[in-house]
Amino acid sequence: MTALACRHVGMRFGAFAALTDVSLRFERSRFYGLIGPNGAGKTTLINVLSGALQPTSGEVELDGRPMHRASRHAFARQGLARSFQTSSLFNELGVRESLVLALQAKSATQSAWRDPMADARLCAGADAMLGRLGMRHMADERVGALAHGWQRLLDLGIAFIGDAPIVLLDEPFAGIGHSAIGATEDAIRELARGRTVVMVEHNMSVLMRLAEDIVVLAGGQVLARGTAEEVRADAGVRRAYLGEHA
Amino acid sequence: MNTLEASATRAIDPGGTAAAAEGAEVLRIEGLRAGYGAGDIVQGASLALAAGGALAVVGRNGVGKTTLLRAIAGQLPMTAGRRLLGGQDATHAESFELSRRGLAYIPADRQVFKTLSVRENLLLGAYAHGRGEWTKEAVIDRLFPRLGERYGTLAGSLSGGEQQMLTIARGLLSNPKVLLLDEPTEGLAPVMVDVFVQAMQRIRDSGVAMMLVEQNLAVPRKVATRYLVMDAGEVVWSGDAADLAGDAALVEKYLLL
Amino acid sequence: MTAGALLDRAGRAGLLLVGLLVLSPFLLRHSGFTLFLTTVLIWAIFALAFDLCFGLAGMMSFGHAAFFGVGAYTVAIVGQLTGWPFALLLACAMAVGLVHGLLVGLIGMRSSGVYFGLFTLGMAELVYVLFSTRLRPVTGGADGLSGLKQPALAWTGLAPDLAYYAMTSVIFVAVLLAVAVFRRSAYGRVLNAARLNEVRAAQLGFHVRRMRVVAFALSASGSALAGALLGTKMFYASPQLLQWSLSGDILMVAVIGGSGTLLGPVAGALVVETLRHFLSDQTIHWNGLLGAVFIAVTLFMPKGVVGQIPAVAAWLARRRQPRAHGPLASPATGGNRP
Amino acid sequence: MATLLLGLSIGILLFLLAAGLTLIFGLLGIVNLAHGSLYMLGAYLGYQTVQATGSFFLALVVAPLAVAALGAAIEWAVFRRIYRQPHFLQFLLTVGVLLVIEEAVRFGWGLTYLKLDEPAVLGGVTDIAGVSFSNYRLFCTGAGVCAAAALFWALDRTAAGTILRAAQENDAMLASLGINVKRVRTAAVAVGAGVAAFAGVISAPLLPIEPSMGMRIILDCFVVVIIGGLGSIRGAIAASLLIGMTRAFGEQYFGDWVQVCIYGILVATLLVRPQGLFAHQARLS
Amino acid sequence: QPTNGVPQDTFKIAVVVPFSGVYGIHGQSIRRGMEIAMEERGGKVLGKPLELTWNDDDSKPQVGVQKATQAIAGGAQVIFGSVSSPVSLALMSVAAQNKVPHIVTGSADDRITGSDRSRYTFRTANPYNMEMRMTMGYIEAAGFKTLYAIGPDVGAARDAWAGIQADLKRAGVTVAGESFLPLGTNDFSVAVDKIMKSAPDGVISFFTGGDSVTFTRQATAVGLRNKSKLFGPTAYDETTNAALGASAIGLQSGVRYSKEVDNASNRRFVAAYNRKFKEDPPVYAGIAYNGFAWLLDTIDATKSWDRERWIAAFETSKRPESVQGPEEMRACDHQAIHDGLWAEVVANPANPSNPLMKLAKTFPAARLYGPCGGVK
Ligand SMILES: Nc1ncnc2c1ncn2[C@@H]1O[C@H](COP(=O)(O)OP(=O)(O)OP(=O)(O)O)[C@@H](O)[C@H]1O
Ligand SMILES: Nc1ncnc2c1ncn2[C@@H]1O[C@H](COP(=O)(O)OP(=O)(O)OP(=O)(O)O)[C@@H](O)[C@H]1O
Ligand SMILES: [Mg+2]
Ligand SMILES: [Mg+2]
Repeated sequence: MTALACRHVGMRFGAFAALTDVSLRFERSRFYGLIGPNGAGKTTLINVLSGALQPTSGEVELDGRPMHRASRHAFARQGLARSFQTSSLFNELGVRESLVLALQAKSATQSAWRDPMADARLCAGADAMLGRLGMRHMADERVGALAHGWQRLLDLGIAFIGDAPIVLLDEPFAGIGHSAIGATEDAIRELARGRTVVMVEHNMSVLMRLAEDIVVLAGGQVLARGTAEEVRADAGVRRAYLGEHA
Repeated sequence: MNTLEASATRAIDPGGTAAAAEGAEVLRIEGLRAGYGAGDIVQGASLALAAGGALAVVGRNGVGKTTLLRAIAGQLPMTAGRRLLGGQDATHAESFELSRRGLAYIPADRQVFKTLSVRENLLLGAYAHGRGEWTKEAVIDRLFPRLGERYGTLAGSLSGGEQQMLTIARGLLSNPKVLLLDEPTEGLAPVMVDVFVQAMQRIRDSGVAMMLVEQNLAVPRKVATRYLVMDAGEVVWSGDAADLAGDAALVEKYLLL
Repeated sequence: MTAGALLDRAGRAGLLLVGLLVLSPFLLRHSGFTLFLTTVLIWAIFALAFDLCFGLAGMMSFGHAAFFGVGAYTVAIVGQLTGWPFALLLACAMAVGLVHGLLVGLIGMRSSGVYFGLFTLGMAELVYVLFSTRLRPVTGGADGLSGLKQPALAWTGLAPDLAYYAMTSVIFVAVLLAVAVFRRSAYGRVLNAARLNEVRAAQLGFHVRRMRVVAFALSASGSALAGALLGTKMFYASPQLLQWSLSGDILMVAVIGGSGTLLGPVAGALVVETLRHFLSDQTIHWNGLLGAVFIAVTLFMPKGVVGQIPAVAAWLARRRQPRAHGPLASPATGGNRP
Repeated sequence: MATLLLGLSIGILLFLLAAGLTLIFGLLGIVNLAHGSLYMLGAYLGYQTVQATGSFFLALVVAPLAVAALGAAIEWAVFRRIYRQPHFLQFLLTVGVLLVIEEAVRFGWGLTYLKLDEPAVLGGVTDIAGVSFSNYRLFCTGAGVCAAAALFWALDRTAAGTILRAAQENDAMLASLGINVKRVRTAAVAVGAGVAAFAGVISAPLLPIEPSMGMRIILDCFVVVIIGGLGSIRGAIAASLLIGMTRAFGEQYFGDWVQVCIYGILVATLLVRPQGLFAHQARLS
Repeated sequence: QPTNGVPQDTFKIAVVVPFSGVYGIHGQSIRRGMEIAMEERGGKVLGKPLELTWNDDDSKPQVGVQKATQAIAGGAQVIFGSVSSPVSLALMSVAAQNKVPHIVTGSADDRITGSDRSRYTFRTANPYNMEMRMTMGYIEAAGFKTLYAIGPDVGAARDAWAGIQADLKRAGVTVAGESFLPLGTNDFSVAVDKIMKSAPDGVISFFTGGDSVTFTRQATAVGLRNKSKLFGPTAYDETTNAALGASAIGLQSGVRYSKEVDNASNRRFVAAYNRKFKEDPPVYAGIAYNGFAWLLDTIDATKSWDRERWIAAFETSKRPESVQGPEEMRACDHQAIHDGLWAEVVANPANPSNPLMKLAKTFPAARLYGPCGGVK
């Protein structure tokens, strides 16, 4: 079953074409990798797929439903969550508070007039996520005061906490310390179970381990797609993207 | 070799670096302390950089690497300690003076001027400095042709990797004697990392001193001549790359799981 | 005791102080003081309402005077036409403020930040110009409408000024409670988060724009209520109540008190009114002194009167419990990047 | 034709009044509510210079320089601490500065109206296309055009504009590129204050000099700056002319609705282009 | 708040006038005029020292009400003020609510002693409609055939202009045009151009103070005054003369007070003012002095602390020799009746850059005031 699809999507910024005729289908419960050179249009594609940008041509379908001109919150309400390449956080809030907020977005039972921070269930949910990310001791820190790496992890946690069936991740490993990569990888693998995940990543070893399918973008177009081995073997991909890392 | 040593060697490969001959000392930091208001984060760091040397600063997330770099660059006030640049005291110099005296800072969070074009960002990088090896043309031709393609675009609409390139390019345009780099390869595609590493090797060999914070340990493996390990705001170890790789316990404690 | 616990205590102490303040005119029974506190409370209601939009939802508004003034005009005009009881007039003013705010909010939602603020300024000036010139048959033009009727409160058995104060203070307490609940509610917290990062809040599934329009309309309604109370108390609805300088005044009240906090706007109203009152009695050069105070506030207490409390609490905590924390334990605010 | 000319001259005078405000906003991101009081101070110092020396043209140089120095001092003493603070604090601060300057003037010169006459060489009247313009008025128009050209040159042909826009975004990083941000900012405030004072001296012969003259122009200035786009000189010129024309044609043909019209234009502009006619469009996603 | 009729240690009066802002300049004159009146009476009334509180109303009704209420709570027996009509109208409500006499000297709005009149409020200075009748008298005397009206876009000016249309028609004066400009206009070039093109004999200006100066300067600069005469009900006074300099000569305006009113009390007042402040009393000093002196004398004569008796006495009092000429209070609307004063600006040999307001004509009171109903 297709969870997310785009057909003939084009995205122009003035004269510059960031995406040209991109058609992709992402099936339920699979883990996709999205790679490509800098400026290939990966983040732009994520933006289009999450309602952050309206494509200049083509359409996006979420769970079989066309999302023409829908905005971010409509995508989110339809069960799509995402992380950001440069952490996008609530700097003045606390760490736990941020996660509670994200969790609350999905819980319809929550009355609009109750204090979510006084809701034990929400707080427990947030703490569980913090535990998984190894950040429990920072629950009360101010987000803006976290070191870069921790902010990246929190960004990831916010994307996953609402149990959205579709999650788009934009370079989740960037800025994660060498020592924390293994743990983060495990956490993502765990959290991704049963969901559709599309992950942009430049860390090839991690990506090859996590992704079942890989899509390669270059110059705003799909250059190749296939399994890790197929992609690694592709000469065009080696030239444009991997270099000696193949 | 046991597994621990093996992984330590994998992390810190002493063989990869063509350790260049180091020249005169250009930057010295003594007992630096700095923080964000309540209590110091970095507690008494000391280090020295020589021309042609490359010092890699490593440590887990949140140990204070960025804080150390920012304090050296004058972006964060030092609460204690001394800073000498080219042998002369520069403890109280403001950040613009430090830059004019040859110290360039390339921040981790990019900090491009988003509402300015690529061209204007580069212009500002070169504005206060005389011409040298690195000019706008040289940076674009030799390092990042992609920036040339996006020359008139606002920096804020560049892709993550492109912004990273712009940050590096902008820093190089001051033709610095000391280069402070905070996670410069974050967000760069693998081919670009190669280009960058080669450029850094050349820059280092041309006699520039550099200090490099990196999470992608493949990069310092190819560039660094010396290592500095941080933990909880303190320098817990510093020395040659080869020595670090040999000290498996140390690597495990501070760098691995 | 930790700084956090002290902070909570400071909040409770603040509420206690506000309570005492509200009750004091009944004890003192000095009509000058009663009137002074009536205006303070009316300004506090206005500031609370204003800060709902400004401090909580992060919507710049340079045009709140329009809602305030229209509230005063509503009781004046409707009161003249109908002779309805005062409570109904207040409800009318709030309803008109709500609709007015909804209108401005909906039309202006295309822009954000300072541009939204400028838009509200433009809309408010439009109202000002219309009220002071073209709508003269209804609004009295530049001279305004005089002779607003005071509510009949004789049944309370209190002197007229004290009775009016009692009514104002009840309304104030109700508004304060409503705002307190709203700020801590899920709705309020999302608004606050969207102020910090609109993109992420929207990406979490919140309809940020709609929520903001609602907050703006509520804020406008509260402002109209305050305007109605002040107009009635002062017997007058004048175009000065609609003017941009009044929008500036309320912004300053919120900032000086500490915008984005519950008690900040109340503290601001108290401080600014006291200063104005005190200084203008002392010297005809009071405007300059007020200016000096403004400068001092920006330089030395950028987070306002209430914003000083954490610093004081932290200082107290440090005095009470030296070296409880390692220096790395809790880096406080700070950081000098924009 | 006659109305067109009148609109043009109103517009250019308006631009002159607003130029200092748009300059300081564009360069420093500060909504300088004290702009009007700098303008007023310019008029008073111009008056004082003419009292002392009898030369209007000298006043046209001396008063702006003096106010520029004051501007630099204010920047040094207070502004520089608030660039990183949110907009509303700058608002509070500049209101404070405004009140203090006005009070100082009230204290120093009293409340009475003072008078500054145009220089004798600029007396007389010239008829153009059936409209009588006083020669002084023509001089003002010329000065406005020159000021526009100079500001345009300063911002477009030098790096100052770029530097200051960058400084608004991230002054710490800019300093780390070797640029002495503080000095550039002090200079910018000084220039903005000087331009405001210049407008004050030049409009003094058209008005009574009095302490509230600054407050009278500030809203007009804001209308120009908002319609033109915060901080854009080009936009300020366009907006001044637009308002000038609206006034001229409006008073000619629908006098009672001029003011409503002007705020209508303001609101409409913000609706169609929220950042004004010529703002630097930041295409950020 | 002292109960009515009980003697106090001091006699407190709340003065509510603007000391800052656009009208601040008048507040100062008012204070000076009142000080002279006070000194003349040895600083006492009913044998008790006068204690005046000077309250800055900032020209805002809300502020004025607050200050007045506060002062009454502090024991003030009388409210005195203000300049801006909205403030005075708002003060009327305070006075009525607290049953405290209220004296208006500076506000001309017709409502004060017209539709909004109150038992507690007295006005000793001109209402607009009286000033307009006087202006009409000037128009007829000057023999203008065509007239252009200019003024601020406020109700009072438009009403005043509308009010004399019938009279103009009767006098055979044609209206060449009218411009009512938004408050705060600084650039009058379009209006001036329109006036130039319609070339009227006279231009009636409803501006006052700074606006009046701005309009006049800009009109003079393009030579408008070579063709047309500029005048207005209250367009010019000593302060505008100072700002216009020699170019003011020839302007005509109604004035509410003149130092040239020829009687003993005015001579005494002018001399005292000259002595104390080294200048001639401006209009606002004169009218404040007049109202205040009248009030104090009336109260003193009652020998009582009963405010209702002061009101009764004031309602019927006459001042055959006040600084504004012979005056009497009209009981029916609490409006003082006196002659209208009209002045022309003439050269000042002593100081050419500061010309003088010269009393040009006096209009007898009988023709200036309309009828009135009773007190509401
Ligand atoms: N708003 C915009 N205006 C103009 N150009 C844009 C805009 N957004 C993106 N671009 C351009 O589109 C191209 C693709 O950007 P995108 O962010 O999608 O790249 P990416 O594949 O994510 O690269 P990276 O790996 O470096 O993050 C870039 O060249 C960028 O400059
Ligand atoms: N702006 C700030 N305000 C307060 N505390 C901060 C701020 N920035 C960082 N810190 C704190 O300082 C400590 C060190 O942070 P720093 O950014 O120097 O770490 P780092 O070693 O660079 O980490 P990373 O590898 O994740 O970038 C962290 O505990 C963090 O919480
Ligand atoms: Mg990207
Ligand atoms: Mg870091």
